Amino acid sequence: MTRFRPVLLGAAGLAGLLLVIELAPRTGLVDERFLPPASRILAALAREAGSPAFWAALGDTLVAWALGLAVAAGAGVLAGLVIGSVPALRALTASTVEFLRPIPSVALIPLAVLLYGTGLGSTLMLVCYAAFWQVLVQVLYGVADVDPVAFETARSFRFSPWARVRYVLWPTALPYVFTGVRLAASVALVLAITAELVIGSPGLGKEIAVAQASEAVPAMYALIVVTGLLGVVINVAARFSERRFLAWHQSVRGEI
Amino acid sequence: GSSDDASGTDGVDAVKVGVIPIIDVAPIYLGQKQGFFKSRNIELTLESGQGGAAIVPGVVSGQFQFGFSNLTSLMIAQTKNVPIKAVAAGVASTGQDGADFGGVVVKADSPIKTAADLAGKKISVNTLKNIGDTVVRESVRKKGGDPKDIAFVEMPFPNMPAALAEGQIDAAWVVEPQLSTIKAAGGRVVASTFVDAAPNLTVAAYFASTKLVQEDADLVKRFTEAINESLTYADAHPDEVREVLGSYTKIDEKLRASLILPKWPVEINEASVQKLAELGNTDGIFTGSPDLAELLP
Amino acid sequence: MLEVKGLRKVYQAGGREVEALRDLTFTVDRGELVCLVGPSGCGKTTLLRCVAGLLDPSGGEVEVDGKAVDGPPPGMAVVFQEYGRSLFPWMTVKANVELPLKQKKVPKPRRAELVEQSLDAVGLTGNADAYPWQLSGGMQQRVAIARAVAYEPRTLLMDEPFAAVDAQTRADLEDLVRSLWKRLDVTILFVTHDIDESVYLGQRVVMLSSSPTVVQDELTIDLPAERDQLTTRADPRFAELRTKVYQQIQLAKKGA
Amino acid sequence: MLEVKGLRKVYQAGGREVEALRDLTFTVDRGELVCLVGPSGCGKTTLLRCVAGLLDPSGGEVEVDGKAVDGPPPGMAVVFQEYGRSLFPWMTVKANVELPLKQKKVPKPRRAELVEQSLDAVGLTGNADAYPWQLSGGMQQRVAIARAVAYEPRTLLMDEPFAAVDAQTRADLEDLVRSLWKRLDVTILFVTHDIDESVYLGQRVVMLSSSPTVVQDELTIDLPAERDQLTTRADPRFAELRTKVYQQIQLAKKGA
Amino acid sequence: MSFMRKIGYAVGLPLILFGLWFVLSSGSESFYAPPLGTILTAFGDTWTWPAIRADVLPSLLRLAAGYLLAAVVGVTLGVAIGLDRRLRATVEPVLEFFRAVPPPVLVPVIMLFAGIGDAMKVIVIVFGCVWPILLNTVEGVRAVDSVQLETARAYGVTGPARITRVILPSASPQIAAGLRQALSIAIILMVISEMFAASNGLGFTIVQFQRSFAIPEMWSGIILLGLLGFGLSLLFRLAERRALRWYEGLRAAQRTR
Ligand SMILES: Nc1ncnc2c1ncn2[C@@H]1O[C@H](COP(=O)(O)OP(=O)(O)OP(=O)(O)O)[C@@H](O)[C@H]1O
Ligand SMILES: Nc1ncnc2c1ncn2[C@@H]1O[C@H](COP(=O)(O)OP(=O)(O)OP(=O)(O)O)[C@@H](O)[C@H]1O
Ligand SMILES: [Mg+2]
Ligand SMILES: [Mg+2]
Repeated sequence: MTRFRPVLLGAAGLAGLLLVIELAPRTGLVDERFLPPASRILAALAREAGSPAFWAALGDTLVAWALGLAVAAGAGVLAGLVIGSVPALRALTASTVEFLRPIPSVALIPLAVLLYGTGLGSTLMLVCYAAFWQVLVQVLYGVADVDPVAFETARSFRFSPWARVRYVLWPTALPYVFTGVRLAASVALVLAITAELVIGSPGLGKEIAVAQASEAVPAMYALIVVTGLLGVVINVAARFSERRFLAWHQSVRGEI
Repeated sequence: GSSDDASGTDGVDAVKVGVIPIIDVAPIYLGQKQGFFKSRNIELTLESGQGGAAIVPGVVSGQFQFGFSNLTSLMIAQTKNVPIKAVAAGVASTGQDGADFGGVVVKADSPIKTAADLAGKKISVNTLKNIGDTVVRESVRKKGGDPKDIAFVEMPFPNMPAALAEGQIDAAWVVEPQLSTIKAAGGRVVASTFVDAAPNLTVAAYFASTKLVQEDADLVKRFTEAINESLTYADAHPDEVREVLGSYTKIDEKLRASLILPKWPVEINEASVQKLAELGNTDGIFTGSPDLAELLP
Repeated sequence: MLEVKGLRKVYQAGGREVEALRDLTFTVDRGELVCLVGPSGCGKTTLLRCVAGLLDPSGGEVEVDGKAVDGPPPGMAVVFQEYGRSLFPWMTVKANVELPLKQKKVPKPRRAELVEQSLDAVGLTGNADAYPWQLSGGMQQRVAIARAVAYEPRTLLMDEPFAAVDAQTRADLEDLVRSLWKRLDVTILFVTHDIDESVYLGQRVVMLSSSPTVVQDELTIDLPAERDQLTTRADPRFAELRTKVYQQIQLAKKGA
Repeated sequence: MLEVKGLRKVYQAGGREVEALRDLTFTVDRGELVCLVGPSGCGKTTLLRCVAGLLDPSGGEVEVDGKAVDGPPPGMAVVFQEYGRSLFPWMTVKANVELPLKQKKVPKPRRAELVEQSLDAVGLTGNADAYPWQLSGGMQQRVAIARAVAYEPRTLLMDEPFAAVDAQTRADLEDLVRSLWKRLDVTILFVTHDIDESVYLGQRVVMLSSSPTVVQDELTIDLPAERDQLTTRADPRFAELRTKVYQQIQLAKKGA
Repeated sequence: MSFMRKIGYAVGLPLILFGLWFVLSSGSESFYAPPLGTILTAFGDTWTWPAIRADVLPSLLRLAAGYLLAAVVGVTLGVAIGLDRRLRATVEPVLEFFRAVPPPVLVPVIMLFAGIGDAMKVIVIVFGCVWPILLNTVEGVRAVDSVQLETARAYGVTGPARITRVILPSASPQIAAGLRQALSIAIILMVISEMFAASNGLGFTIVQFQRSFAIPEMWSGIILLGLLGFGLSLLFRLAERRALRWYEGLRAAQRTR
């Protein structure tokens, strides 16, 4: 497969989606008042792109996303490596982790507003809370996946605990971390937007809420498309760095 | 200014108000534009949240100085001892049957002709056990129907046009701009619920935390005055209201022109609030009886 | 000095109980080179893991330099039978060899020198920058050997380290091990299946019985210390010794 | 019949380009047993993978029974050099051996019989219900052999299949392979590092040069068809032949 | 590890944390953060058997349906995408697109097609929790050991057997990671789905409590969600232990010290 084939195929996939959204309302499959054809959504998107408010909102969302993700991923990886490599700690925290994980961020909104108001702070808190668990659980599974022979090699050469983590556990867990961060990246985006939607802190989510409340259906879909496209871009970036950092791994080297 | 943390150096108070980005709060945007707040040394920031989940905690915790909410919600909060107090009128019904800014709508070909036909039907409201279902029940009762078997379904206003068109609900209790959207698609208004509930019903109000009311009566007073001026101005200048809507919502121009605007009287109609409280009691949405003297200014 | 006293190991897993080692007692003196032979599945690897402090025995004791082993002792290198899995796939060959040296805090220039020398010695010059999974089986095994050699251990445990290399390379590596042993005065415990190899390499050959495993016999190899692939193997005493070992192993298998 | 014509394989990965096979041509007749010897890293495994249809050559062709290979031909069994990785760790030994038979739609009673016989033949009776990772290295390798034997293949490719077993077991397995070959008229291509083994087993020995690899020499083994560990190996002709092979391999290595 | 020791590990930290919460919140004046004592009283009063039957059971049923459906869809799709590079290149952007769209804004679209009944809620749950399963399956399938794959090919283990006997077991540890992630996400999505057009359910009740300022009751609902998550994770652990016995054995085989 040549280098650009995947890009072309991906573009074809997205074009297919566009076509479906164009045709479904046009053929009367859905009412076009509620799901307008792609062309009208794109027109609305173009209109949005012309307004500075849209770019400001996009910027706000991205800042909340990036900060939240960075904190969640950092904390998740750190906690995962520590908890994962100390069995007693793992046994001790397991129940608490499982208790906290299913608590929906949306249910914590009043608490977040109480603590941080409606600004960036509460959005960040919700984003971090939701994204943290995604990374943590992946890292825990990743650490458990370490090859015993590789681990014994490290032990027999008396690697320090830090070196064991750095040179053995971390590379083993890395593919899991990648999946975790990819999951967390979109969860962070989802939460950033949901928080803005509900709390009303500035950002794409708020714009969506306003569009919804205003019966501006194409504009609302245009904004949703923007969030989706953000997801696509984030994934491209993740895949790119995966090729770079996981070149040694079966999943990547198997494809050369 | 005298408010402790919100005061600026030059005696200007920075005030944050939590509002919902809907038509009801047009006056405060208009008043801001007209400088009614600035002239009273209030530096106004409007923050829009989606309903009470964010606004009430924001006000209680002092993140917002004021908030906007419907009266039933305020009364519910009051019965739960949430430390808040209404400080100014928010929005009121037009009082005209068939030409109010909210009501129950059905599809063009629906067999439902009057409110009485709503008995036993599936009706959407934006929040269950709140102002929507109580006023709908009252409309049905007034037309001689039995509201007991109505199945209320909770869904956000923006989703109602589609749900109604797809037949997922029999009728929708909506406000503008969804009301106009549905009517434009052939929908019929079968009940003007606010009108049925009470004459000139005050639907919503601005409120503050009791702490702020006690500790900074001056700020509250200035805010109330500014709001009142805004309300009066808005009531008198519907065209400017329609225009200011374009600044904080995305309602398109055509729709803006056809909206039915609510009334913005300065006074909270206490009798109507009393009626709302009674309706709430009848329908059992309060845990105790709300203390209106405590709640209203 | 390395002492194994009454060593016993029972594997218990999912209802299956295997007595891998019943009762092993033998000694390896400081600076001695002892070869260990025994039927497949008799517990050689298990024994090595116990000696390396990687596995808890079910009974008995292992002492290194008079101290009971309860973790990998310092200055020990192990060449694992699962050579493929004991190399870190996320590192180049060079990094794999260098890592234990880093852990040992060998200064950088010396490290580079050791890595180069040891890769040279196993015939892998020019493959330093390849990843282990880009190498053939025999080459991987030689990387594992190079890693142990570069480490300059005081105790060296090797588990069938030449199983995957061709006859000629094997002969070269045998000489490499002997020269290393002489140069650094290493204590070596060397597991092999090749009877000739055990006689050629060792000062002593310890023969294990088949499972349940005890020491079947020990044989001192009274060949001259200076050994040479051609002359030593042609020595009539060599033939005698290898026949003795062969007979014992036949006996061991029959005993099963 | 198996024909290898002008086979060439170049590995390309991450800037590293290795010409593993330069130009290989040889033939194995239907029902022939050919041994393949060559220095470590010369491309024996690569060759076997190409013959098995698991790897696309960069040039040249492999034909089995007159048809170009472009995927594993039916009725072929492979014993991989990486025996440990080629067993499925989620299946018991028995299930591992049985799976290919199921795929071949061998009826159940016959299957049970084949599994039992082959496990018996490699000396693993009693380990049928263990998981591969509960076995020693040599035992794992024998499971891989049992799997191939039970399959009753028409073509058998073996990549250093006895590397991890002791001398005695090795001799037994050699005889097992020869008896299987005679009984079922299998075409066998057998990679080994043990020169004696190649002479003892094969009808012909193909010697590969070191990298870049070509066929260094071929030698027909004119020993009687009835072979026996004691008499055959004592045959003076055996010694002659092994010396010849040895010399060629020396040459091959020097050429490098 | 003895049974008592296990119990000790499981409840130790939660007890400490709840104890801390109890002490720290005991004098709380804050309306939104009432004392834990109040919350626990509310818990007892709120989650009686009739309430559980009326609100928790329907939620659990939807949760189970959504989760199982997501597992099936995620694993099936994940295997297909993991195995076929071209398919992966084609559909990945589309999937990533949908993955980034917040469920709350997608619900209206789903309502267009699925109405406002239980089907809609189940779809919302599927839509939210399929992603970790899908992603992990794709990555697990991509990472299947090449020698194992070659063995399967060489021995004619192809077609369905290849998938069920080789690919799935080999990817199963990573699939398990995805399933575990999805479990708590499913609970979260259960709550979100009940914010729309619901009239019963645990999430619905919590949101109602929140809206009607019944804050201790709301917290009690959140605690119940946590307990639910914990309980389900125990069940999951049991199932995982069974299914991945080989894997844990393999990984623990030599890790004896
Ligand atoms: N993790 C384990 N769980 C259960 N049994 C095991 C385990 N590891 C090894 N065994 C058993 O212990 C016995 C000895 O195994 P060991 O690997 O020590 O043999 P070995 O002498 O190294 O054999 P080989 O020469 O074939 O490598 C075998 O019967 C094996 O089945
Ligand atoms: N996946 C790969 N990527 C790059 N190079 C490879 C790869 N596999 C093998 N090679 C290279 O191809 C050459 C031949 O390897 P191969 O495994 O065929 O050797 P071999 O004859 O089987 O050696 P051995 O006897 O040590 O097993 C080696 O130089 C090796 O480095
Ligand atoms: Mg072994
Ligand atoms: Mg090889």
